[in-house]
Amino acid sequence: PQAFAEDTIELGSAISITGKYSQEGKNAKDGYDFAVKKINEKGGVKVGGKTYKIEVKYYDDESTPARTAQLLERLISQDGIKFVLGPYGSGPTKAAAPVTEKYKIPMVEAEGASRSLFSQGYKYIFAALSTSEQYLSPVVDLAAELAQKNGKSPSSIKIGMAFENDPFSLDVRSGVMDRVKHYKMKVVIDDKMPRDLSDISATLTKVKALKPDILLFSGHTKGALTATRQMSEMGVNAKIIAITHCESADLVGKFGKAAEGIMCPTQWAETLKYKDPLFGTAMDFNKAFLAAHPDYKEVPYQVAQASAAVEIWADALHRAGKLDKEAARNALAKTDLDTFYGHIKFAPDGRNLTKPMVLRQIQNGKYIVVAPTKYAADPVVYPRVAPQ
Amino acid sequence: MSDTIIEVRGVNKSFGGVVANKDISLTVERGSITGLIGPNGSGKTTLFNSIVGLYPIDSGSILFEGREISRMNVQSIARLGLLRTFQQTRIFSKMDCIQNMLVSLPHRQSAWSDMFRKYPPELCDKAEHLLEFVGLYSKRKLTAGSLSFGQQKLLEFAMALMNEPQALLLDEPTAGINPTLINGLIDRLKRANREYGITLFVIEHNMRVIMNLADHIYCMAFGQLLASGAPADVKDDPRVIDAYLGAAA
Amino acid sequence: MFDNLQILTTAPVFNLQLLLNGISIAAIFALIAYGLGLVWGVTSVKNLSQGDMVMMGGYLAYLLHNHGVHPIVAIVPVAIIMFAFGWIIYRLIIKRVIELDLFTSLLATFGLAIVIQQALNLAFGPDVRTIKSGFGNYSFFDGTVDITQIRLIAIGLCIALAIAMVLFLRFSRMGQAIRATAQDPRAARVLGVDTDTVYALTFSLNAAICGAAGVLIAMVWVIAPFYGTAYSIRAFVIVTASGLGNLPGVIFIALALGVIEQYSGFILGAQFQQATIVLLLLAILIFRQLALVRHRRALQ
Amino acid sequence: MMATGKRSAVLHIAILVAGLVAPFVFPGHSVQFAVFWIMVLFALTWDAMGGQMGYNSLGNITFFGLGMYMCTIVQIAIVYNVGEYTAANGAIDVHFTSPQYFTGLGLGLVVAAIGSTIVAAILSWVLFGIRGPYFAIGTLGVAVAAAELTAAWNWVGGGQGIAMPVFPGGPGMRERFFYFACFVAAVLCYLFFRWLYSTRFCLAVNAIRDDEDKAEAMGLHTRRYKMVAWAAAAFFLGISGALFGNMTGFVEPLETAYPTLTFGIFMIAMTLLGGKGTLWGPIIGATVFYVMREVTWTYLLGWQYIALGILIIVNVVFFQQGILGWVKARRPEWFGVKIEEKSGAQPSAAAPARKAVNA
Amino acid sequence: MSADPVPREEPSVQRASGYHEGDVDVVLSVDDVAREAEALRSEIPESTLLALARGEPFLTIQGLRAGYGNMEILHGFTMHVARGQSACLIGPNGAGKSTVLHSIYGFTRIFAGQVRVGAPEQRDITHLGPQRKLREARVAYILQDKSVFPEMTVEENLLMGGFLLRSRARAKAAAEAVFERYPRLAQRRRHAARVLSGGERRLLEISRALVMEPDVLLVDEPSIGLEPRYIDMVFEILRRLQHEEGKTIVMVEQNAKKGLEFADIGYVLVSGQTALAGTGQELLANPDVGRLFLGG
Ligand SMILES: Nc1ncnc2c1ncn2[C@@H]1O[C@H](COP(=O)(O)OP(=O)(O)OP(=O)(O)O)[C@@H](O)[C@H]1O
Ligand SMILES: Nc1ncnc2c1ncn2[C@@H]1O[C@H](COP(=O)(O)OP(=O)(O)OP(=O)(O)O)[C@@H](O)[C@H]1O
Ligand SMILES: [Mg+2]
Ligand SMILES: [Mg+2]
Repeated sequence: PQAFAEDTIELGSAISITGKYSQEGKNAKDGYDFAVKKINEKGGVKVGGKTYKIEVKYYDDESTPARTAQLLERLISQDGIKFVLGPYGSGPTKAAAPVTEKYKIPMVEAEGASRSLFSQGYKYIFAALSTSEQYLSPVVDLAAELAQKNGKSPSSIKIGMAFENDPFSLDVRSGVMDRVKHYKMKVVIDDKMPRDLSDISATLTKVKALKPDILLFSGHTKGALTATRQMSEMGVNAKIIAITHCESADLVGKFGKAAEGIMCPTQWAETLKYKDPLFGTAMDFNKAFLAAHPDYKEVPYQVAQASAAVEIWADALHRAGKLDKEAARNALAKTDLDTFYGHIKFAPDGRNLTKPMVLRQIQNGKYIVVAPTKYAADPVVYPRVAPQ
Repeated sequence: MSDTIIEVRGVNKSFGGVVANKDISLTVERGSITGLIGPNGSGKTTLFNSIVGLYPIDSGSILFEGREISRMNVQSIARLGLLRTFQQTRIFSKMDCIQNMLVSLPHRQSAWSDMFRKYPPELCDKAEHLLEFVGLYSKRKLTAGSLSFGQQKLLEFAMALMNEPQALLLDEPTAGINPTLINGLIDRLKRANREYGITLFVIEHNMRVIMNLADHIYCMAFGQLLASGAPADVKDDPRVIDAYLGAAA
Repeated sequence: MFDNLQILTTAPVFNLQLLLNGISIAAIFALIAYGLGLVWGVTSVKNLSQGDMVMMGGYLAYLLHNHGVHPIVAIVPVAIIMFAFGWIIYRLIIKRVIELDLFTSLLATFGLAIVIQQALNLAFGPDVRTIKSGFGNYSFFDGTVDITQIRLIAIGLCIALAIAMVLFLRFSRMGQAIRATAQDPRAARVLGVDTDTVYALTFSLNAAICGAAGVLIAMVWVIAPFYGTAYSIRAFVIVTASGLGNLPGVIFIALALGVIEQYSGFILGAQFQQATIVLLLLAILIFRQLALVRHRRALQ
Repeated sequence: MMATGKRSAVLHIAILVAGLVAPFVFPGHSVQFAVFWIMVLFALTWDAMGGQMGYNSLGNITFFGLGMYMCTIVQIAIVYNVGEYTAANGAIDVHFTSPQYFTGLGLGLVVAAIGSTIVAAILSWVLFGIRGPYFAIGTLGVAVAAAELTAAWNWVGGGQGIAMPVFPGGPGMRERFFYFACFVAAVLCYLFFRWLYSTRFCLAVNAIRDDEDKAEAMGLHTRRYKMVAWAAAAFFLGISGALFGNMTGFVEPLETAYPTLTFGIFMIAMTLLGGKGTLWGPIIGATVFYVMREVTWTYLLGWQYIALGILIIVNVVFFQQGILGWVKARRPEWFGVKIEEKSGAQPSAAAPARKAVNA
Repeated sequence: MSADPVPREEPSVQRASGYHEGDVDVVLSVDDVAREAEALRSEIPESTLLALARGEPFLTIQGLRAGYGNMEILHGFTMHVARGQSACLIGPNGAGKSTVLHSIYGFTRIFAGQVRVGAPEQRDITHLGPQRKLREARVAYILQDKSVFPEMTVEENLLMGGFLLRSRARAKAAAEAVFERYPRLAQRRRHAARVLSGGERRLLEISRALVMEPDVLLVDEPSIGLEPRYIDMVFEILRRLQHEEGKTIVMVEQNAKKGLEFADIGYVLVSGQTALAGTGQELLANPDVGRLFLGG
């Protein structure tokens, strides 16, 4: 049943408004809304000669996959949504994909990075972002490169890592493990953090004892905060320390010098040279968003990719020329779009292969892109110097 | 001579430093009504608790129908047909009187499958009959928790009868019951003893009750057995008078 | 796993680090558990919103911190505000569910927990927050063992509060009333104890304790609207394992769990920390049950 | 139970018909309806222990999760090697033919139901010595331990979870299939407990609730009753978990399989809302709760939990006996309760005429 | 058996009166008692009741209708007791005796009627909450079932009796006096109350009233579960409270003979209404009372 006004296109999303991913969920939702506002301000989307405004119908999935699945059923079968924006997180997205697949409803998702999403033969899922195994594997490559530069064999490198026991972080881990095996590095610590743990001092004590060269953490915002704070409190350091979700945890704002030298993988950085007609350059997007949302100090990449997802939808619907889910899917599959977020072109399994992950390092309180080398703005500081 | 149904041999029980039962030996004859008296705190309730398996005893042995029961648990002992009532009345307070009676069915040979059977009408009749017997018929549909203290005591007694025990240990059955009703209760107890052949072992402080009820009395004091014998003898035993019946301090 | 065990024997100094961490964690948990046990013992209300009141305390400190109040100083106003909050909650909700059966109060406070969480979420956003205490570290053995001053302060505060509570309960008139109410509210009422005030006071006192713990947590770890539950659960574990009305028990169990948690994290890996704790709880409960079978309470 | 014979027959038929036609009348709501029946099942099974027997468990959700994982493993194991399937993290291009799918599901349901029952029976030996709040926390401990251990167990995917086999057949089919599966499970559960409460079992567990020591002293086989009550709850919970896992399509330990703080608590909230210790109370409670939840959650985005929290508080503060208890206190005659004689007995001269009593 | 050191019929052997003795020939069912009591009942004019209280009531219960939930147990109960007087309520089980005490203390639902205390002006305390009864109306209540604080020592339990007293020293002194008089409690002074036997507990509960200093004392079945000598001891305490300290006592007692011997006035309660009222002696002498309520 078509319950909305004639000249709007309604997208639907189940997103984490409450529950443990509500921070990231909020980032994603703000990103969606920002893009929707921008598109509507510029007149909307032209589909088959008619201009439509975009609207998003949200439900709160409470950060639980089971709820996401139910809600998507509801969006599709009750609310008649034909175009879906993804939920936040790999778990919820994994739960969402079978539903959209079943109903043959295309979903553009920007917040579910798990590699396994794209190996099930799903045809209706399209991901704007890079998959999660690419989050921290560049760190391992970088470490190998630096070791070689210093005349050491990469296999002499000892790695310590602690990942939250959830689909996303475990995916990050398997990406890392692939590279580690490739270089024959030695993993000395391999802990999985329970989801409601707010103390990792036991793991850090092991770090003190075993002195790994590289330390890797992934545990969403809470994990980033806890790891950074406790490392500084316990005087833990390593040559390279890399943590996911630095930006949404606002490590610089919260810990200042203690966060110096930490490396943070990101899907996107405002210093990158991407641009599109809607938002302008990455830096323009950054400025515009911060102006609209003074409560943000940095723009987390979750925001940027969410906005990009809406942009992708607008583009695909425009090209499809009609508001039909099958046509939309086919248009999505043919997407070849430059955005402020990076280039978007989907592989047959729905992954976006054209946009790389980048690695930033906190230098003097700024996130500086240091790898891959071709994007690097500044050289990496290596080894990390323990902040005083 | 009639045979022994409960035999207590050299039972000792202490709680930390407090010796509650010290080398108690006594026997209860089958079919008799035996009384147990003694000052407050002399260990009567403790002895009952030990007999029915609530406390592990420190040493000694307890035989029921010739079978050692001092290592058995409460439920198995109850299923052997040795039942007790409580000094502080205990009934199933949110269930009505009839239901209280029905759960008190003997569980002696109940098999697993019995729990899925229904209650046959004979049993309901029997329950009502027993309630009438103790004078609670008109209250049969009230929740047991709303009965007065004395009524609860009567209900507990009826429940014990429903269970058809071999022997019944009663801990102060008449405390809090109206004196005239006590007469009735004694009558019921005697009839239960006579008609159903239930052996009774009764703790009482009310001499009127014990004198009119018991065939044989044991008196305890300070955790030890002090005297025993026919009611009249015990009543006049100077040691009993000294320890129990004597002048107020 | 055995490698990790080996570290502890070859470099025993790491035991010290684990112990220090365990104790400082345990101190805060003991505080929260103690408040829970107090309310549980006196009012028989099992407060599932315990952890959320802790978070609330943390957020209040955060708010004050943003207005330039040092978090350690903030403990006092936060405790006072939380005391008042406890009083209001008592009047509104707890008063009506007190002395009802176990689950009524459990559920009422669960409802309260949800409301607090969501209210915090609406007021402060879902963001994870933390307060910088501005205190430094102590470092021993050439940096192998570190402990922050704030953790030491937390330990000290917990000890001081525990002593104060014991003295209060034992010697003050109100303490006497609280103890009497805990043992037999009806009898206390008949002797002229205003049990309603006792309940209100106990609940508010607990809220104040939670508030203080929240301030410490905001300085030692992180706070977020939805993180209270973990603290509630841990507090319940401690109180359940130690048995009611048993302050030394609470402290001992909290310490034991804190230290064991550290060791299990070190030896088995972080993913087993939580499981170790709950399995230990089950073991304690079952062991106590076995002991209880032998010493059944007197049934008169 | 609720009303006299005829009225109750009408009620039953009405519910049955409503249940049968619902997915056809509102096809879009099938999944919600299916979850509703699961909620009814939750409340009924929780009440068997918490309401009727007085053993308030916080950990019944354990069997839901166990059922879910057992069924999942069976479903996968009949086609793939489970370890490889999970280690590949979905990288195997899963494909289940219809016969494979349904054999797996059928077998999985049986294993889930029986497996959960067996685990419950074993756990009951360990747990039923503990009483009161200690029992509640102990069972919560079991649920948390189950979740944590599953999350640490790589063979079943650990924290990463398992993607369920995809249902063969068109879009509407899957929902309808699982709707009816859940409906049947709930109805069977209702019928089972309805029958169970009409037997001696009911009075016995009530007695345990009122005074377990006394029940023991009367010689009741308390352990048997407790075990049966828990095993029965586990049986149905196992089935519901198995169905729910397949409905969700993605199984993961903490949020899908052992959601202690959501479903685990909802069971209790629903039962108390309707009125515990009655057959219809849990059903009414589940209905009101679920409808409230869905409504608040549609119209009060982001505030739905506040509404839920307030609902729970209002429930326990003002309707302490639950909805059914509240009605019963006001309108006892609807429940066939007659206050026969006034207190203090005004006896008729003749011996009281005995009426047939049905227990 | 060893020889008796004391000759059997020695007159110096004084026995505790306890529960009394006697035969049990009168056997009446509950229904019989109720029916016959009903027949006994006559309208008792208010003036008679007032006269029993010497015309100057200190505690007055007027037309009390009270019960639990929707069930009314007391149907218009009236009672007057003068200052320093003692009254005893007897009656069959379930008559509502405890309910009267409960109602005075505010534990029941009161549909109509008043409870007043004080002389010469009386204060209406019908709706004063239980926790304020002792504080504001100086009415103390000794409950029928256990009310000691199990984890506190015997001494602390006694001192709790003085919770409302302004000076602790006074409570202490009163407690010392109790210990002096009752060595059985003095021996247990530092023991937790939970290890006391039933009788010792009852003694503790009742002697706690000595520390409380109330004006009116409500006692529910003081002699329940006590050995004969304790019963005498308890009544001795009550006697002291009444005659030496001038307390007003309302007692419920199933040990009716003892109760009526002790009390100045007696009320016989049947089915929530007063069937008979008179002085204790009058009632004791009444053959119907004897047959129906004293066990013959
Ligand atoms: N569980 C227990 N722990 C410690 N002491 C106990 C316990 N149970 C009983 N006692 C002590 O054992 C002694 C005997 O108690 P018991 O209850 O057997 O006395 P009793 O003869 O039944 O007295 P009464 O006539 O007053 O009921 C008492 O001193 C009592 O304090
Ligand atoms: N809490 C209650 N709820 C409902 N009814 C009650 C409650 N307590 C007592 N009753 C009813 O009130 C009536 C009077 O009870 P009460 O306890 O006053 O009797 P009593 O005279 O003290 O008897 P006893 O001598 O047996 O203690 C009884 O019939 C009982 O069923
Ligand atoms: Mg005794
Ligand atoms: Mg009474």
